[in-house]
Amino acid sequence: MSAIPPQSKKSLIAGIVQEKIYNLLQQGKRLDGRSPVDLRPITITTGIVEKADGSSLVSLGKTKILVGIKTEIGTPYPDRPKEGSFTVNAELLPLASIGFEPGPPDERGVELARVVDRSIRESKAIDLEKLCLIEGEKAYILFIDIYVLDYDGNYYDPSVIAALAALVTAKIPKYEVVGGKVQKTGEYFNLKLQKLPFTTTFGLIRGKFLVDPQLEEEAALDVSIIIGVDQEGNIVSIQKNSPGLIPETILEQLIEIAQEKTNAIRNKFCEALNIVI
Amino acid sequence: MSAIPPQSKKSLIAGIVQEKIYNLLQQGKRLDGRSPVDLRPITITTGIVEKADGSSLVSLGKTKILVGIKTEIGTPYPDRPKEGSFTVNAELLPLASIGFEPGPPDERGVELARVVDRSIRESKAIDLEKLCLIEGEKAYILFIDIYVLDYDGNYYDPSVIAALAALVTAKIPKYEVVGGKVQKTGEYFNLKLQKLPFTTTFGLIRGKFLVDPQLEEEAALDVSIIIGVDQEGNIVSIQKNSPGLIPETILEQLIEIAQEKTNAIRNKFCEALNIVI
Amino acid sequence: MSAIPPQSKKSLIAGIVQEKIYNLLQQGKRLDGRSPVDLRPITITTGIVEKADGSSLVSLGKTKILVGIKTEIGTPYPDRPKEGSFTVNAELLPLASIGFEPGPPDERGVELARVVDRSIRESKAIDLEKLCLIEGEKAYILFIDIYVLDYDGNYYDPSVIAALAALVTAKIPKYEVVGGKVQKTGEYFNLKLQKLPFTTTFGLIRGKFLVDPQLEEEAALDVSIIIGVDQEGNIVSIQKNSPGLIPETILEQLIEIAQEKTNAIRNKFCEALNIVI
Amino acid sequence: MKDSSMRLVKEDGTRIDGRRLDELRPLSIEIGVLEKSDGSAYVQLGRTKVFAAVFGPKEVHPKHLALPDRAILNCRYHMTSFSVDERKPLGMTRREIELSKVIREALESVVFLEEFPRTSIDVFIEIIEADGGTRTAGLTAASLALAEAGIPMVDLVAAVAVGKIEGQIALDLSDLEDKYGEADMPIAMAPRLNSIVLLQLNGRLTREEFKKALELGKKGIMEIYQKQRDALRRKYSEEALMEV
Amino acid sequence: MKDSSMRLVKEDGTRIDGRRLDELRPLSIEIGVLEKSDGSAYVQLGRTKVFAAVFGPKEVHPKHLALPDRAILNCRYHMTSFSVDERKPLGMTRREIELSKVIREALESVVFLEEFPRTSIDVFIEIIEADGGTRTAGLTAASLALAEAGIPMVDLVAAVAVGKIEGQIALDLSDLEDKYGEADMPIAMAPRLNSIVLLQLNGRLTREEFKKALELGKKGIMEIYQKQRDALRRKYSEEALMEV
Amino acid sequence: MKDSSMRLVKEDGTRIDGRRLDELRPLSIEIGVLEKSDGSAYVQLGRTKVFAAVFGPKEVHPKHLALPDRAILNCRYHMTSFSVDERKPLGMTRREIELSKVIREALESVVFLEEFPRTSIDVFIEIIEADGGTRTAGLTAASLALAEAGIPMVDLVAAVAVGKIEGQIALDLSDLEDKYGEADMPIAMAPRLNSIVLLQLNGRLTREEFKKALELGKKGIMEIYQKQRDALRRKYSEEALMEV
Repeated sequence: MSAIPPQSKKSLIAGIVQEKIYNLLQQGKRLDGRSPVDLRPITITTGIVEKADGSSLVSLGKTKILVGIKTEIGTPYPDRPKEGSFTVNAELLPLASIGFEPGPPDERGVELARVVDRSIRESKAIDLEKLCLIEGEKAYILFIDIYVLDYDGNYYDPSVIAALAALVTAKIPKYEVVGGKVQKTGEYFNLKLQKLPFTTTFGLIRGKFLVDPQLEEEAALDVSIIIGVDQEGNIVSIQKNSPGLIPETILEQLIEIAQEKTNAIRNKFCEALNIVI
Repeated sequence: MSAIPPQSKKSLIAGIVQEKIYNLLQQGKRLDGRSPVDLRPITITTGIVEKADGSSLVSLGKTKILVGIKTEIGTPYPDRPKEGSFTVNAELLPLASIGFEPGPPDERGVELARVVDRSIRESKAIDLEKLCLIEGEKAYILFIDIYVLDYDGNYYDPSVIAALAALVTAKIPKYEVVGGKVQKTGEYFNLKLQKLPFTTTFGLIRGKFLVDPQLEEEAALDVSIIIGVDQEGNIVSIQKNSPGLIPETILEQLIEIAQEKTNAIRNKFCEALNIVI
Repeated sequence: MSAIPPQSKKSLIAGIVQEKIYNLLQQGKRLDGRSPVDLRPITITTGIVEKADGSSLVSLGKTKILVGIKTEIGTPYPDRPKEGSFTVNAELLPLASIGFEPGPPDERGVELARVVDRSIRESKAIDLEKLCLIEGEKAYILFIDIYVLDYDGNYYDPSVIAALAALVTAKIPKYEVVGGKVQKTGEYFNLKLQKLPFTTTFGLIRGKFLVDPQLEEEAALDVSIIIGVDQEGNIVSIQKNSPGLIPETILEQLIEIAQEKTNAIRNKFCEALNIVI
Repeated sequence: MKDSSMRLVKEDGTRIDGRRLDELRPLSIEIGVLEKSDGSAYVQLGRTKVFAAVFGPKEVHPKHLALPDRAILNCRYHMTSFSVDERKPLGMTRREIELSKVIREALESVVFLEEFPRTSIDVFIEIIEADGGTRTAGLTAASLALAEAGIPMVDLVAAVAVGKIEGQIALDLSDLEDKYGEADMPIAMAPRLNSIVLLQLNGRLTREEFKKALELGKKGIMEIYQKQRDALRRKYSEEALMEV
Repeated sequence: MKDSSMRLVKEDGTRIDGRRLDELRPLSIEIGVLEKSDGSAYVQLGRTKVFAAVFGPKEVHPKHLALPDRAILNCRYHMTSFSVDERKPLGMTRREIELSKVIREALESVVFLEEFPRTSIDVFIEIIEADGGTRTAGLTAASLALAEAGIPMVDLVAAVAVGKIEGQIALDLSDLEDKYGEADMPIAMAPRLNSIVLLQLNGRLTREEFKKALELGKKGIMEIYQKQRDALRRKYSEEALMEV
Repeated sequence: MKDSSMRLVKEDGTRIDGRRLDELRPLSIEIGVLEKSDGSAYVQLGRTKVFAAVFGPKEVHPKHLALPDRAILNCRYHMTSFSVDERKPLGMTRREIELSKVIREALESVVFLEEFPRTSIDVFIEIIEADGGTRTAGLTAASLALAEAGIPMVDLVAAVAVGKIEGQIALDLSDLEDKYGEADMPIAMAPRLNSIVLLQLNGRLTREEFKKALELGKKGIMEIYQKQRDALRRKYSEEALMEV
């Protein structure tokens, strides 16, 4: 059952902070000096976990995301016999915030995993047909596991970046089919992603918006929404992920900015990982 | 661990209601105008969920039960290699009562499922041998899932009715054995029930009994018991399902009435579903 | 998450008891009249559960442990294709103590199971290669299930005794390989244990130690540690199982006494079960 | 699996079930269908069938979970095991957990929770048959159940999914259209405020397609909103009649 | 599996284990077998072996679960993994959950809970070996454990299963007889009040058979009840002796 | 699987990774790596990589779990799914449950819990990559995180595993050495007090070997302890610099 989280008390203090942020926004400013459409600095490190087939540590401001990829051989889904598959899990580690509890992923972790999953799946970033070994019988299964390590607001956008960074740099153990059976070759192959979909998270306060809210802002928002865009400018995922009203009239503007911002992220990503698209 | 449910406080109010019900019973009357041996009106609707192989919505007074059947192909139990199988699950949906919590079935849901299961199983209502496809290897498995939708007392008797109504009207996807493998034929078959066992729930107040208690009565009962009877008058299940003492001397009378009442239910059932037995 | 158990309050009373025990220890005495290095009386009964392949009831003073063995046929672990396997589970039954809750094993039950497992596994008590039927395909799996029935302190040492007693006296249903398949022969075989590792539990109070603490002592200890020794005097398991400081300088002495005490247990064990080593 | 020759949109612009691209499936709404809850509703949209029930405002147990300044809104979106093609195992799937969250947040956007401090309001949605658009039909039902329970709201929530099938933007996707289509976008609005309370996108849309989809969604939402108000009016005029 | 030639009842009216149809298996009862509980008992009926232990009345944690007018009675019926033919997985099965409930309700019927408001009484039953009649042996043991714990009861609970094997009504079914028989009916009574506190039927009986089974069950229950009282008397006279 | 010709210890007394038997793997320590916790540390020992974070002292929820005379110490040792060779399923394994307990007990041994009655202190250890010695590296990191959080301790905890490989006692086993070695003995100490706070043995050692292993462990622990103090000094002098 989904319940209003107890920490979401709209307290007196939150009201004062909201007032302050709103006043700044009216002047095109924010608490940490950014403009409303500025992202925090992004850093991308890959290959940090040697036991993973791919891994990355991404920070967006002080928010840190760790992603690792593991590959297993399994059976394709009956309705997609010619395809491998992937699964996204996400854990909001209790190390990351006093608001995260140990235990199985709560609804926030589930939502994060599913939003990242949809961004990758719907943009068709991974060519799943290349992950099939024997039709209907054997295929690669990728486990993309996301851990939020340090949480200073907005874990969505860096989780997508980290998942893609781990995928792009992964070295997947190669199997081959010999006499109807699969066996490890000892070699590795790269996943060539077909698309690089990124997301931008927006927060709204009294009709004014900002991108990439940090923690203090997040608590003061009226509502927030995540928009995913691929490199052709297609919208590949949307998730309104908080209570609140979004004026229908503002949506087009947000989408335009999401296209810009995800482009900026994509450039940063390609530069960091030395990718040409 | 089984615990006394907190809502079972024998409050002052419950005492007053009990007094009132007892006084009425002495005059052969009840709160809602029924006589002690009157069932509430029964309505039976079937085929309401097209994605289920069989389904029914049964109401007994204001208590509403939804049952759906799904079929899968599985392996017979090792000690019954020539038989298919069935499984009964029951959920007391939180929609049905302020006293039902979301989450996995508690002991009441488990007891309901097991009592319905026993009534069907012990009466041999379903010919399980007809559900075997390949001895020891492949057989039909029926999932009979019961949902209590609206709870105004006595979910046992209507759950049995609803389970049988869904079974009797089910159209099971037919499989055939071709070259040692099973495959769907695209056709459907009916389960012909061998028995139609129904149950009657009794409540006792200071030695007086009534059938089919509604919610207000249920809370005031000293004790309750469920008796299942097949069409030949055999007793096929009994469950004392509440704390309290039942004078041993009253049992025979309850069984006699259970035979009458289940006959009445059976007639109603056959009439509603156009069945001749 | 591991949490300080609420019952571990270092209360005023615990302080007084500790004082008393410490004063006695200084005189070489204990609450129940034992000397610091005395074990409580051990009794061993085997074969009490006929449906188990092996079983035992062991008491150490008033602490009672029930162990049963069940055998199944399964697949060897991929990294040990020539070996059968065993699994140890432990439940601190709520019958045994007001401090034990019903439900899945908590961290104490998990620790007990894992310490017993290690004592058996690391001493190589069971010849696992003899439990393989078909390399990489079929092998015996032993389930060693420990239940703490009555808890008056120190469930570790008697659990090891009980597990070994059940193993030594077990009659395992024999399977044979016929045409590449395994089938029951109707005969039984004995596990001949290669080692008999026992453990000794020590408690420390202000630098003084005692063995086999009973419940009242346990609550007053500064710290406790378990040491397992095989019949050749090898140390085969150690577990510091409580908070507290152990002066490094005392360890060698504890190990010497553990060698003595486990020898005494081993003699008692062999005598009770009529074993010659 | 879909036959390769199957077309979701025919040459005359109609769909498999005969609808036009901008047409809702037949919608029926009933209020007050479950007697033991404080408010309830049943919504049927094509073959999609949904019950919603509301309990509260009521005391919070244990008390330390209560909020001092407003009510807690609890919400569960749940499907029966037989509501879908492959039997759904018992227990909540990750999908049901996510949808419970976004539906709860959509309802939170319109309910005046501040009026009931220290209480909880529980909303239960049960999908009886799932043929596409269950979360939106669930929201449509839930807001009516809240209304029947007498919970004050800034507006009803009306909701529908729009999507893209064979390159065309279409209203109110069925399960089949969702499965073989290119995009599914559930939208819920507080229509009087022209505000979005739930928005998700599963699929790929160009900016122009998104704009068109949003327009079409709003059109569907206004139709549903009208039927919701009709149902409420019918319900309360009937009651008024019965009270005579 | 049962050999097809195997007969549960021989021509001379005796059963596989040599008993007559109306005969109990050897019964032994011991009270006060577990030292750290407030009351305990061990019951062995043939090969069926059961421990029961009682804790309380004791404070309820957390406090908001306490009932203001009486004690809570908690009950767990649990089997060891090796008590049955096929190893029982760890954790509570649906069968154990159901039996915990009906046993709890049987005990609730006789305990004067009103004497201990705001407390809880915990009853734990552990099946060490299951050879038929475990819930009834468990109840027989539990009521003795309650007695040893000093919990006032209107009467002891004595319990036994009756059943039908090869067409004949038989007392105290073994596992094999239960498995291949036609009916199993566990009965628990407060004998002094001639009242039923637990009754279940798993199988098919005619009305006449039911009547006969109930009679036979009562006969067995009276024998067990006598042995329970003997055990209590033995226990307390021993204690009296030891106190001298 | 290990190649049969593979030797863990070469003839010249060096190991697979070139270390001597009494040599630690390269150790790096960083304090204050996670910003949103009250204290944190990152420890890398060879390829073993560990984060630890501390929250508290903070209020206990629900309140009835608080201890009147001291703080509760909560501890979770957890591994990411990809930290090990075979993907670890989500959720806590029995191993992680046990290690959480012994680590919690080790920390409890040095923290002055009595100074913070009615509060809780939460310690979270996350294994990012597991190449042997994760529990000891976790403890080493956790005590630094506690220090950064300003929690008073009688001493830091420094920890390392020693073991036996091919008959020789060796310091700081790698995963491979643990797997194919004969014994693994994690040790944690409060070095200033020359006291053990964690000790486990998995394997077989003679009394002499145990003695030698303990000595070698102490040596390693003193090295680690020195690096811990260096890291703290570095951290706080840096901060002092920055404050200028």
